Amino acid sequence: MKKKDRMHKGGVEKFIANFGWPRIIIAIFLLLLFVIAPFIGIDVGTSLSDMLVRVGMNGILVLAMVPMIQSGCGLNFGLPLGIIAGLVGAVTSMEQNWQGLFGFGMAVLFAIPLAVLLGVMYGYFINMAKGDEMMIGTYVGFSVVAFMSMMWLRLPYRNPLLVWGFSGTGLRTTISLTGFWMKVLDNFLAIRIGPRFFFPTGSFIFFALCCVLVWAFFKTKTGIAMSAVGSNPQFARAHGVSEDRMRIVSVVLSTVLGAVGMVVYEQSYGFIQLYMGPLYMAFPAVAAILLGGATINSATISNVVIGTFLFQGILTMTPSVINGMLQTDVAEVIRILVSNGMILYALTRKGKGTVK
Amino acid sequence: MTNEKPLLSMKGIQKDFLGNRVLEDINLDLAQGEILGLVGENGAGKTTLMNILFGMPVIQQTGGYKGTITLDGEEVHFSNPNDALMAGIGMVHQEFFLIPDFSATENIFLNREVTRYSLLVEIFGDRLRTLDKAAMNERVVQVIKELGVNINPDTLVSEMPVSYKQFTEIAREIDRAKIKILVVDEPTAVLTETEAEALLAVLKRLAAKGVGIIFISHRLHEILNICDRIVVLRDGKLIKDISSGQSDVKSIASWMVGHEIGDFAFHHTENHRKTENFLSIDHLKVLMPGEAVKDLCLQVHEGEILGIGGLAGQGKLGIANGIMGLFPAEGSVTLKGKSLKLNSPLDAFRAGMAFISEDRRGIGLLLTQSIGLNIAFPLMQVKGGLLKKIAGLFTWEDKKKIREITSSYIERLDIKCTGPDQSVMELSGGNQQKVCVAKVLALSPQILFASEPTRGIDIGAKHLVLSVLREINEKEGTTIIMTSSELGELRSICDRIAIVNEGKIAGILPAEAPVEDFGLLMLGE
Amino acid sequence: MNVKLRRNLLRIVLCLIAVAGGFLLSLVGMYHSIILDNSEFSGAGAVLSPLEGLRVVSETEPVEMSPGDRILVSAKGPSTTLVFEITSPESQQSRQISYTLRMGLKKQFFLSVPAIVGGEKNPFLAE
Amino acid sequence: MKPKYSLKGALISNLVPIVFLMFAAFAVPMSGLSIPYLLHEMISRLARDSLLVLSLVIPVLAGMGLNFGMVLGAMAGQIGMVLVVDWGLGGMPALLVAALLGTPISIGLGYFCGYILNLAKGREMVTSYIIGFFMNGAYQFLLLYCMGSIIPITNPELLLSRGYGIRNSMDLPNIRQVLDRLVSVEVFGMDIPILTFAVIAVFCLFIVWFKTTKIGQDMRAVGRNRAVANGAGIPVEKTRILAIIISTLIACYGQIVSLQNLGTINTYNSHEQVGIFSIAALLVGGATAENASIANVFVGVFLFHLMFVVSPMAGKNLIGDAQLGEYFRVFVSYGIIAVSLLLHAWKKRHEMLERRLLENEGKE
Repeated sequence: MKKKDRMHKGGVEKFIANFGWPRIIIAIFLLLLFVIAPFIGIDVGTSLSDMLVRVGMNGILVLAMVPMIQSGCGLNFGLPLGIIAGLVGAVTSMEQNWQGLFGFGMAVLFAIPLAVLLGVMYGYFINMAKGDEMMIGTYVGFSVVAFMSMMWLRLPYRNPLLVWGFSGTGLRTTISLTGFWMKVLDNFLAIRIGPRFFFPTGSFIFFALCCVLVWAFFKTKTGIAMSAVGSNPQFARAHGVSEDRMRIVSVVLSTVLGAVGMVVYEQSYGFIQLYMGPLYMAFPAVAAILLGGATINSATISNVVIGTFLFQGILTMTPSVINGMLQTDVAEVIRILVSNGMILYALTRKGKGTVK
Repeated sequence: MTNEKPLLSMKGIQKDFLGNRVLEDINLDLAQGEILGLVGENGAGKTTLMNILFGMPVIQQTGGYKGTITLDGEEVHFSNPNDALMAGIGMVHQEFFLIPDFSATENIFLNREVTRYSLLVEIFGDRLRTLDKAAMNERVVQVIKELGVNINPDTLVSEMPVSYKQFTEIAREIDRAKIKILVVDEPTAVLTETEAEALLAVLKRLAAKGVGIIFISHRLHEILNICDRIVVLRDGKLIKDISSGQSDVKSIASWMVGHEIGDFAFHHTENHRKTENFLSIDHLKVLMPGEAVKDLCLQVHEGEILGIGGLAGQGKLGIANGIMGLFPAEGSVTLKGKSLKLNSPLDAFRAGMAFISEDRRGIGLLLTQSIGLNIAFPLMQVKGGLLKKIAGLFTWEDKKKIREITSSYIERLDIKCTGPDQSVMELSGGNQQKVCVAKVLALSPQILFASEPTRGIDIGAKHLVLSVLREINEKEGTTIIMTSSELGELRSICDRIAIVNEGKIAGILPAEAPVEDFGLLMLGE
Repeated sequence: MNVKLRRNLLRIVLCLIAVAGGFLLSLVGMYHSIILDNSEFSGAGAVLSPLEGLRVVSETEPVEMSPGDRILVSAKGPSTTLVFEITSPESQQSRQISYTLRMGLKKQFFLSVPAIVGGEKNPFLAE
Repeated sequence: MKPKYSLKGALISNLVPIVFLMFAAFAVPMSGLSIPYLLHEMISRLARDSLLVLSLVIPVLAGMGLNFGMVLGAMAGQIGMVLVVDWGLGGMPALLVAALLGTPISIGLGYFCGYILNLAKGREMVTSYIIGFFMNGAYQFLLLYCMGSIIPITNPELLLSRGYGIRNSMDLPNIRQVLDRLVSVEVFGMDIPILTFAVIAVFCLFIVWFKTTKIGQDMRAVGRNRAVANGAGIPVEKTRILAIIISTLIACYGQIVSLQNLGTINTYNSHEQVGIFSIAALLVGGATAENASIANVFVGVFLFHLMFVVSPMAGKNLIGDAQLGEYFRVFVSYGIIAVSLLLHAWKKRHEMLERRLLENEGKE
């Protein structure tokens, strides 16, 4: 009897899983928000550009989830490692007072080798802890953020725009990118319609480029082997693919994408937040890809794109609409409930979500 | 045998499983104090019969069974194992149903603990009764004494020798209030000889107390030694029900194996190149759980089809899995005089070997991926085939070539599908197996290990798979090492058949050898 | 009696005891603020003038109240006893008057001291 | 075969506490803090946090790993406290009423958490961690938007200036250390809160006793081997939910004890760190996700807080930067969890391989 119940439940869940109702509900909800918005005095143009800017800003961070999910390492809660690399890249480029696209490019260039290094280390940890990747990832990420907090205080950066004025050492908590490479990508070939609508073309091109690169990677020999490791490690091993190596490669890839994504995020955000700032940055990215329909062990580029649009859409629209309607600022609460609710939903999905 | 009413009587038991008849008209009686030996090859229906007796949920889920079971003169129909336990039927599992970190007492009383009243019971319910360790220990000591063995009730199961674990299981079963029937499934498989003897003595003692025992084993001399009566099952039918005094090892073996020969004529290839020492396996040890290979030596000739047979659990599957690097292996494997690096699937592939796994869905296929990718994957990863360079930088999958090659195999093997892009998950078992075959054909190996290539697939697919194997053996000279539990199938396709018993080669016979000889080798007699 | 019934009854009783206990504890543990006012009181026909030489001695440190003063004292529990000491300026004789206030679960009280001392039945003031 | 007790084995199994002890031995003199001061701090912190850490023991027993969902209990405790403060209760009755209020809330939240964890078997830790975050959203919604609007709050001092929602922090003048001070003994100038320790002892005894009950035994069985337990007819899922409910309840009481010791509530932060710190403390005490004893709790709280108190000062004296020490202790709390989880996962894999080898040999 009990078993039957469970089976029955499994069937319903499977149906819902395939149908992806959270995605549908949230898409309808988002649409509804856009419909309501003009009636309560919210400008749709501004909201739309807000959303687009945020998509360009966060897209690559969400993309950084894909390689690790595909190789069976689960959700990349260790994203802060990539983020740290991105921060170091950015700060190093700024230390030299490099500006514009060049400064941005150099930041990316500095970030990548560090991301590779951190990724390899993280990959070894992940391989040590098969089955517990997500928990380990979270805490390895947290530890590295805390460790880097000590480093920010000590690293020999000297540029007065970056360090605390009175002591001359120790990087500031928040560093403005004004005068360096603030919004260089966003403004690149940007389209402006009317006073309010703004389309960050450069960021989108860059995001699209990264998506294409990742997509292409999964068509190569290594990429195919990586997916095989994720979907059936035994199969991969039986065909001479080293599971551990593939997992490390995927972690490195995820971390590098995280680093690049962070630099893109910074240029669009206009500020660099050091110290404990990056601590929880993995969570929105994780939530976004899950919202896009990914599961713990399968993710596609379309999941990334759809997820980023939906998640960022919700984040921009809900607070302003609810604010407009109730004069209450519930943005934070909604962000917490939506993103963690999404992650919980993915973790409790049966069958498909099982990591062995 | 007495003329009283039997303790247990199963009449006309029939069971269909997904359209296959796995049990047909089984009639079986068990008297009080009788030890009944139940023998049969794997897949003969022993397990299904016992599952029916126990009311295992799997039976209900697959459509129930026909026939009646009478226990103590009353017709019973168990819908779950708990009912069977309550009615006094106990089972000692082949795999221990014990918690390693618990003591003997704790395991014996798992969820049947002797408890004492505590006040909090009134508020929070009976689960807050406290354990009465002393009473439990006392009872355990008594039960153990009854068994005539010497187990300290406080010993952790994880620290016990294997036989003691077995005794613990038996102790648990007989401590249940009114045990009438005890089913022991291959209890001696994991025991040393002295341990086994002790166990048999315990069973005899239990039988003397009036418990009816169904004893399942492959060790025929044990069966002959301990059982009053022997029942032989083959292919779901009851072949023989005979008192043990009237039978001997040889006749039981032949009843078990039967005389049926598959639909194939004997395979006689005259064109063996017969290169001696083409592939020589020396002192191979494979740590494959449940199919361990222990110090096995085997010579394979070039161009032959060598069959590997034997009962389940004896290690026949371990050979291919070990050589192909899927499970940790030791020893030496030499191919044409060159030593093969063990524990490395890639090296095995590069040496020209390929493998059709017995675990089709687990190891053989990427279920969620397309047929094309499944067929192309080994070729791509092992030989770097089906790839193209883009701008001289990236090696990319060659979609066009993959489609071509997949289509050709779909045609050649008659894979029923919507096209190369259909996901393997959606195919039937037989067609999945054909994909596995296509996968290895694409590699054009020198040596092909085929483990249970026809298990669980329909007749049509079976024929096709076997004829493809024979075809590549004849036309391309591929040496095939085929492992199968079906002796008939092996005899129909192989040149020679090696029988594995307890992790070693028990003997190699030509396919035409009499069936009894194979049976005896399988049973290690 | 059936075991299940007995236990369920017991459980219900315990739950009730817990609720009642919570209520009692709330009575015992609640802090109330009492505002004492020493100004002219006009109630039920009589007009009582503020008291001279008034001290509230029930507090840990006695507080002196001049006419027109208002002080806030806090008290815990279901009831409290306020003790006033009135020293007549002429005779320097002092008398003590104690007043027991039943507070229940009400949090604030506004009392007129002249009314209490004058034995008024309803010494409560409206805010 | 008898288990071997060797010095090496003892050292290895207690590696984490030993490393922390060594660290403390180095950092205590560096910090320049006096031993009496540290001792006083430690006693106060043991009284404050032991109960919270103790709440983690039962889920470990049931094989559910470290229950990050204990923050749900902390939230329940805090909701109880907020209401009690609003009603103007003080003293011991206030604590008891808060506990009474927290009890049903904890049971509800614990049931919810346990139910979800049953859907995510094998991933309990990360799931309970996310449940903590998720419920934190619900908690904020409740306190920030519902209290004072839907749920009546009479005391305007508790509310934000906008008229609803609880303030970020509130003082507990009538509740501050009432439990600690009710019965306390002065030893060498230090107040030892006897009653608080008595409460903690009662819960320790409860856990010890609990292990000897039928349900405790069932929990151990479920924790060791779910399949066998299920086969033996133990209601596995129900047992697991119960383990989480008990954990949530103890965490609720623990948070109440901890808040009375602190004397203030940081409405939106107090509970957040509780999970991380408690788990780190338990791990520092030498526990793992599979094994936790009461001794681990106390050793852990002591060492973890010693490190916590000492490291900023040590950092300042060593490098001249207190901020660095501040970050160092954050690093250590996260790092210790990461390393323990890593070691644990690694050990689990090795044990599995070893078992496989043993099984094979057994058959030979």
